[in-house]
Amino acid sequence: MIEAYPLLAFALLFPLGMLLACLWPMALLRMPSYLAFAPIPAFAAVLFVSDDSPLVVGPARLHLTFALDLPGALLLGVAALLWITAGAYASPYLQGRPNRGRFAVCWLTALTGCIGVFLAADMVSFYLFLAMLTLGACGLIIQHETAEAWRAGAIYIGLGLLAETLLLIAFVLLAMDIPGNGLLIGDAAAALPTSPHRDLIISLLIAGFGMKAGLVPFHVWMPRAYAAAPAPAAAVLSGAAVKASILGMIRFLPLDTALPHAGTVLAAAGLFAALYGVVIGMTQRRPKVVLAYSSVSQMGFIVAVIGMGMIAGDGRTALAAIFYSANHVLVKGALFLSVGVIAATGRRYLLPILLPVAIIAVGLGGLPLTGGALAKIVVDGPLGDGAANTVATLSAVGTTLLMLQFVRGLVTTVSTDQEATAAPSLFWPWLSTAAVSLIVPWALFLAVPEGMLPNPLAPELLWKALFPVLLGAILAAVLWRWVRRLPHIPEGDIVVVLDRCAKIAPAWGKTIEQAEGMLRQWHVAGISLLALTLALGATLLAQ
Amino acid sequence: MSIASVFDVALVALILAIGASTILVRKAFAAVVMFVVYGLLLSIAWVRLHAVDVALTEAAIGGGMTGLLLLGAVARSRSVNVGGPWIGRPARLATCALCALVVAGLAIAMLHPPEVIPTLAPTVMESLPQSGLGNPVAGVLFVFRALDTLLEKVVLLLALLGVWSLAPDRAWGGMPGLHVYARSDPTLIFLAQLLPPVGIVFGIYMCWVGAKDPGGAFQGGTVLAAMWLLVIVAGLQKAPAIGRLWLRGLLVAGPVLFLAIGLAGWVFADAFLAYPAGYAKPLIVAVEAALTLSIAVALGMLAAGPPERAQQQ
Amino acid sequence: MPAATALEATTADGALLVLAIILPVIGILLSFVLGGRYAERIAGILLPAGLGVACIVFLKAWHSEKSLSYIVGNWQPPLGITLCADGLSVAMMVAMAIVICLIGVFAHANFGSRAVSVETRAPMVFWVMLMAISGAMNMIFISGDLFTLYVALELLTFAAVPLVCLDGRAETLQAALRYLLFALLGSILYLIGTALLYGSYGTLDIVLMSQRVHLEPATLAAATLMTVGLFAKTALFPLHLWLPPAHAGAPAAASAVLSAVVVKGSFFLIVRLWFDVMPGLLSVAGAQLVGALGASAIICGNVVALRQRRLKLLIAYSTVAQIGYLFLIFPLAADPLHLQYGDALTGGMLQAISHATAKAAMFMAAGLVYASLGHDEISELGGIARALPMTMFAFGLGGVCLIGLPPTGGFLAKWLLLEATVATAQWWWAIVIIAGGLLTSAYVFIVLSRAMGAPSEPLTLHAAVPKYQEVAALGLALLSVLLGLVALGPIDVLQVGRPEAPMAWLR
Amino acid sequence: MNAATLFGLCGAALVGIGLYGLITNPEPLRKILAFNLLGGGVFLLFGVIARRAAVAGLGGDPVPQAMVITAIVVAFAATAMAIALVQRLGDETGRASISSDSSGTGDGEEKS
Amino acid sequence: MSLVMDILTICAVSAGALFFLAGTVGLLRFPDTLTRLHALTKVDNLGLGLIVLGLLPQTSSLLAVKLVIVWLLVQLSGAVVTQLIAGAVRQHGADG
Repeated sequence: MIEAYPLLAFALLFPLGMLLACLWPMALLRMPSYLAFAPIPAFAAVLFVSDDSPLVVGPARLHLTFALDLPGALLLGVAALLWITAGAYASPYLQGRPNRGRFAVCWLTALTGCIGVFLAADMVSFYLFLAMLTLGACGLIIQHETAEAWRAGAIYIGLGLLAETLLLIAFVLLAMDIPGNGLLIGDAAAALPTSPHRDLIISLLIAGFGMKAGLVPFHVWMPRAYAAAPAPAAAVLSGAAVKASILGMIRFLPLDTALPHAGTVLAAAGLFAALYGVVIGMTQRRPKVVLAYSSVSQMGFIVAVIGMGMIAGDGRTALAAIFYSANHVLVKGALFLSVGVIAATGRRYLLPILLPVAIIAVGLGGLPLTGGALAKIVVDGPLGDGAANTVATLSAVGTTLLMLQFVRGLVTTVSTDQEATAAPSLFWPWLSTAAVSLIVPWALFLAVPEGMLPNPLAPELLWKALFPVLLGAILAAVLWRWVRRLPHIPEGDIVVVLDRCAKIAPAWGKTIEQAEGMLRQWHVAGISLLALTLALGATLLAQ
Repeated sequence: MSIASVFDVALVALILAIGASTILVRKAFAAVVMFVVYGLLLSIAWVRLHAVDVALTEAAIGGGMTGLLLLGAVARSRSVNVGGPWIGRPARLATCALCALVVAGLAIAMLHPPEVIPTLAPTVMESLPQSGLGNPVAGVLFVFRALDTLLEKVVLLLALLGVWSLAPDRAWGGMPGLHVYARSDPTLIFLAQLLPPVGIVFGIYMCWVGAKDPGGAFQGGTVLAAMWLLVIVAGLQKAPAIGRLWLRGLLVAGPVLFLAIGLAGWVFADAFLAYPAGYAKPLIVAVEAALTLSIAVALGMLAAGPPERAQQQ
Repeated sequence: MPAATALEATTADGALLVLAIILPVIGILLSFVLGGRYAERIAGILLPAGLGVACIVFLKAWHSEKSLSYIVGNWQPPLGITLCADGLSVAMMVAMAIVICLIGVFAHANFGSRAVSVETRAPMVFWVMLMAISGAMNMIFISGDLFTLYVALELLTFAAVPLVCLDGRAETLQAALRYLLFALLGSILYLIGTALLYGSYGTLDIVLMSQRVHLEPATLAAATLMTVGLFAKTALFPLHLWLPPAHAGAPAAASAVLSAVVVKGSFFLIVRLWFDVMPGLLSVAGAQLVGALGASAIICGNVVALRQRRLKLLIAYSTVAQIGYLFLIFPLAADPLHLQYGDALTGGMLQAISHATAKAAMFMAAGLVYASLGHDEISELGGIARALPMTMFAFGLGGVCLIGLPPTGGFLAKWLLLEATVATAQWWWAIVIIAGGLLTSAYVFIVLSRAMGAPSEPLTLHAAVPKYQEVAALGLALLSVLLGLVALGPIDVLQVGRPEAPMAWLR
Repeated sequence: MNAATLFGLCGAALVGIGLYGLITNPEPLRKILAFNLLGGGVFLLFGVIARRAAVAGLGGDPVPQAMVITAIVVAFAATAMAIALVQRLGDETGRASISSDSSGTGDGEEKS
Repeated sequence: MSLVMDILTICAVSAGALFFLAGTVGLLRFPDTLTRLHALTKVDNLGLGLIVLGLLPQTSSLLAVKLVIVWLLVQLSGAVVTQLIAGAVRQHGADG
């Protein structure tokens, strides 16, 4: 096998180099056409690197460490595929639109951050690339520069930075616990169960990654951001970028050790999000928003799986969650890309495109023989047989419902020109994503040694997977037929509450400003100087 | 209680009374007059504290020159509507109380001197012969803490440039606005003709004597500056335009010589600002002489204010 | 020669310290004689030369791991004056020299004097004052005598005040007057302290003093008055009245030097006072009080910055807030319980340095925006990012450093401070640090989003901005970003000459 | 109580008087005056410390005395600069005050 | 001899001090500027003169010269300043 070192380095340096090349105006002009090439080295690294020997950058004092462990490799592989196809999709998509250069820069920033996070093996590089990912993603969200986009970007970056600061505290605390002076994530996770600050660190990690993963009530950024972002950007953000939080949870939380309290909290929050996303999503009309709520639901489900793993202290949960995530990466990516394709297609050619979209969409709910069904089989073990399993089934029903709602919404967005067809350069990347999303889960599933998992073609499993889908379809039909008016809930639901809070904040700010203005009067400052002198003198005297 | 202590107590009471009235009196002009008196009383206090060098400096600069500046400022600001709102009584009372507490703290510190009072006086007297000087204060200023003195000259120059920087752009390089007070009164002209020769001799004497008795560059320079200002105010001479090369040269002559001798000390005496053995006194006297000139010009120009008229060639 | 209790000696390269001080002095004197037309040329030679000297001093200290010292005139303290450069000094010296040099590059556009035939006011004043600031800062960093430090402090004030009102508008004059009077109040309080300390110990030499110092009324009063006086000069929160108008009203290059460099001088003196002159004398309650002031500076400064309508005022208030971070090192490292914990001090110094670079870059960017738009109303910034991409990029990078994202110097500084809060179990400061970072990101985001938005009406640029000015701003911003890399080694230099406490996290 | 202590107390009191004037008086000129008064008090403290440390043959410790001389010159320079500022401000506005925001809301800067 | 000198000193200095006292009272109590000036000049001339005269016997010859010079200089400046103030009063009226 090939040495890991140069491949890992190349995987990171290639997009970074493309990013730096953007400083040169000529390169910036052409960059949008070459976005698809940036993740190829990363994909190659996934294919060819077998061991997880780390790449260490920098002198011995404070180095950045990168390594390709199995969860990282799995996610990176599918994410790289999505980045490649979405990159190919983006270049025609951008044709003739403003801000192409900025899009390319933000795209490459987010891409570098994404690859870096998946590869990072120490906390500093993890934090660094997470920040890069956030900044790049924010740039992608505000691409269209509408008021809606700015608002979405502001909410995204605000929550993102809040999450990162929480994580930063957690990292600082973790760094203190690691024996020696290393900052490796593995050591940190190993040291966590015995740390004196264990509960605090775990709460910070859950809160931080939870915000990134869109757990209720921190999901408010998701619907707005995905709706505002251009289709290819929404695809990579909802597919690849958001998985950084899942990877973070898996890497930092000690899944091998049973931590029932934290696990219960995590599982409950995840399952609640899984249902909440469905319920709110059903009230939405715009396809991208529906997809975003589906993401809320799906991410909640994955978090729940991790939470169940923590309750049990079962280390294999990690891989199950990663498998589910990998499927979601590709499916969600394909669905977001289809939004753009359908919008460019006339009614006449609609059916050949809508059919695969519908299959993939319903696949997310667990349609047999799709990746979704496989993923459900994989996570079945960790979820166990209790209430969680019931909720999971409910979620599958709901997801089907939601996906049908999405398809229904999608149909209304077709091009007004009957004869229109999507440009080949738009069509083929979408088709390949769709194909990949059907094939890759199978490939991954088959790579698991025989006997570890039940046979997906067994009839009882087929029925178990089909039953929620059918139920969902029936429910959808009932809902559409008889329930005329679903309540309309604004996109980002509880963000409205946030808005109200935001109205109170200026009043406080004004009060502080007035107080500060008073303090800036000469005699007030003089009096405070004297008072300060006396106070400081008194404290020194008190010694 | 000896006569001396009665005198001291009376002096302190007077100083405090005058000081308080400087602050409390309503009219700015009266306050400045009070302040000049305060400066003079302080210099008596300095004599009582056996610091004649400081007394001279305080009288010349602290009272005299500062008083002159303030008087000029008050005279000029009379026409404009000066003043903002007075501060309310509660705030004043609070300030008063807090000030009293600060004073109490300081007083406690002053009332509790260390058991063994540390002093550098013997050390200074022991090392003074090496410099050839007789006045220990001059020794500290020009030998032991020469770096402070050098930097302080730079401070003076910077302050002067700062004052000049307040000129309008078009007046840069022109003459300071001292002419505002200039009046060709025959009596004043008489004084300006009679006094400067005496004053110049006196200033030079002060500088010269500073090496061994109280006096020195600052005091001498101040006297020279006062004479110069007198001549200008009497209208016998115009204030020089600030762009004049000779003026700039005089301003930096002292510091430059000081610095040069300091650098030479690096070569000849093995340390920056050290004097070669045996040459210390003549070098210091030379530095003092140059500094006296520079200080005189700098103080005079500081008092003259920023340029106001463009140079007329 | 009198025998001092602890003999200090001139070290091998101590002469460089003298050079660091007298180079600017020579520049000032020369500029006076040769006139303002040559001031820029003189500064153009002497400021880089000063940077060179600072770099050499830095390298010597770093490699030999020893402080450099020089005894002026061969007079041993307590009679004479020593110059002493320990790790803190050399790091600050280099950082400030770099910032000043880049500000010099930037200022060439506004205060260039090569082309004119007669001396003009603004260039003459600016360049002389810039050299004076560089000299005064060096003096503050390396002087080993408390009274010399007073003179240096005054030198700094006298150099800074005229820069505030260089354009002579009434409001800047007012700001300058406020600044001058308050700074004078601060320095006179400092002077009382030196008097009392001399009265108690018979010396003002820092090394000798630290050996003799003990708790008694005069020392207590001295410490209090000096500290509060320096607070006033540093514009620590309730005493910041002079800072916003002065820093926001000055010309861009002057704002940059005032905000980035000048306030660090008095801050450095406070650090000297509590860490070197009277280590261990700060009570726990006192340290908490200072920390509380810093914390209120962070919160209040940031909130008020968020509410500003003008860009330069926003940046000025951000300085008020960032100064607050510097004072968190006192509860974290200066009181007797935590004196051995050096990381917080390192973090604080790093914060000072990275704030210097980032803030200078931001003020320069704001100045360029002002020059090309003719105003700096934040709500009217639309389209400026497209007109001046490099400038807004520099502003953004500076903002990222202030927020504290990796790999910037601000990140490393905050990391160290956060670690110190954990190690000393004072979580309340961590909350403040985090909240400050979030508020900072809010106003940086607001400015950037306005700048990237579309203009309400087609943008007309008042003046073309020279490329090198943008490059200078960007250079400083990049520097602030790359400062995080000092963790790879140069950060050790901060420990040179410190008694103990190697870096816990890099051991 | 000896003479030195008496003058020391006088210096302390002058510091208080100066601080009070500097803080409460709204006129810049009077503030400058108060600053000088305050300075006089501080210098007196130096003198007291010098006098306290007198030894045989010398009326006082010359080191603080020399420092006072330096400080007096610095204070004069500061006064000159402050007065020049006040006068220029008066010329520009016709009104010399440093409390632009006397209304207390701090909108003095925003007027421009 | 020295006793005579001492008595002379005491008398002269006391008389000088008396003049100062009278002058100060006059300065405070007189109604307008010109009369106040009148009081002041008396102090300058006679008060200081008497004090210098009284001190002369107590000093060495060099210091005596210095004392006389001081008196002369004060005479000169006092006279000139009085002239100036009086002139100003005549021009602008006595409002100060």
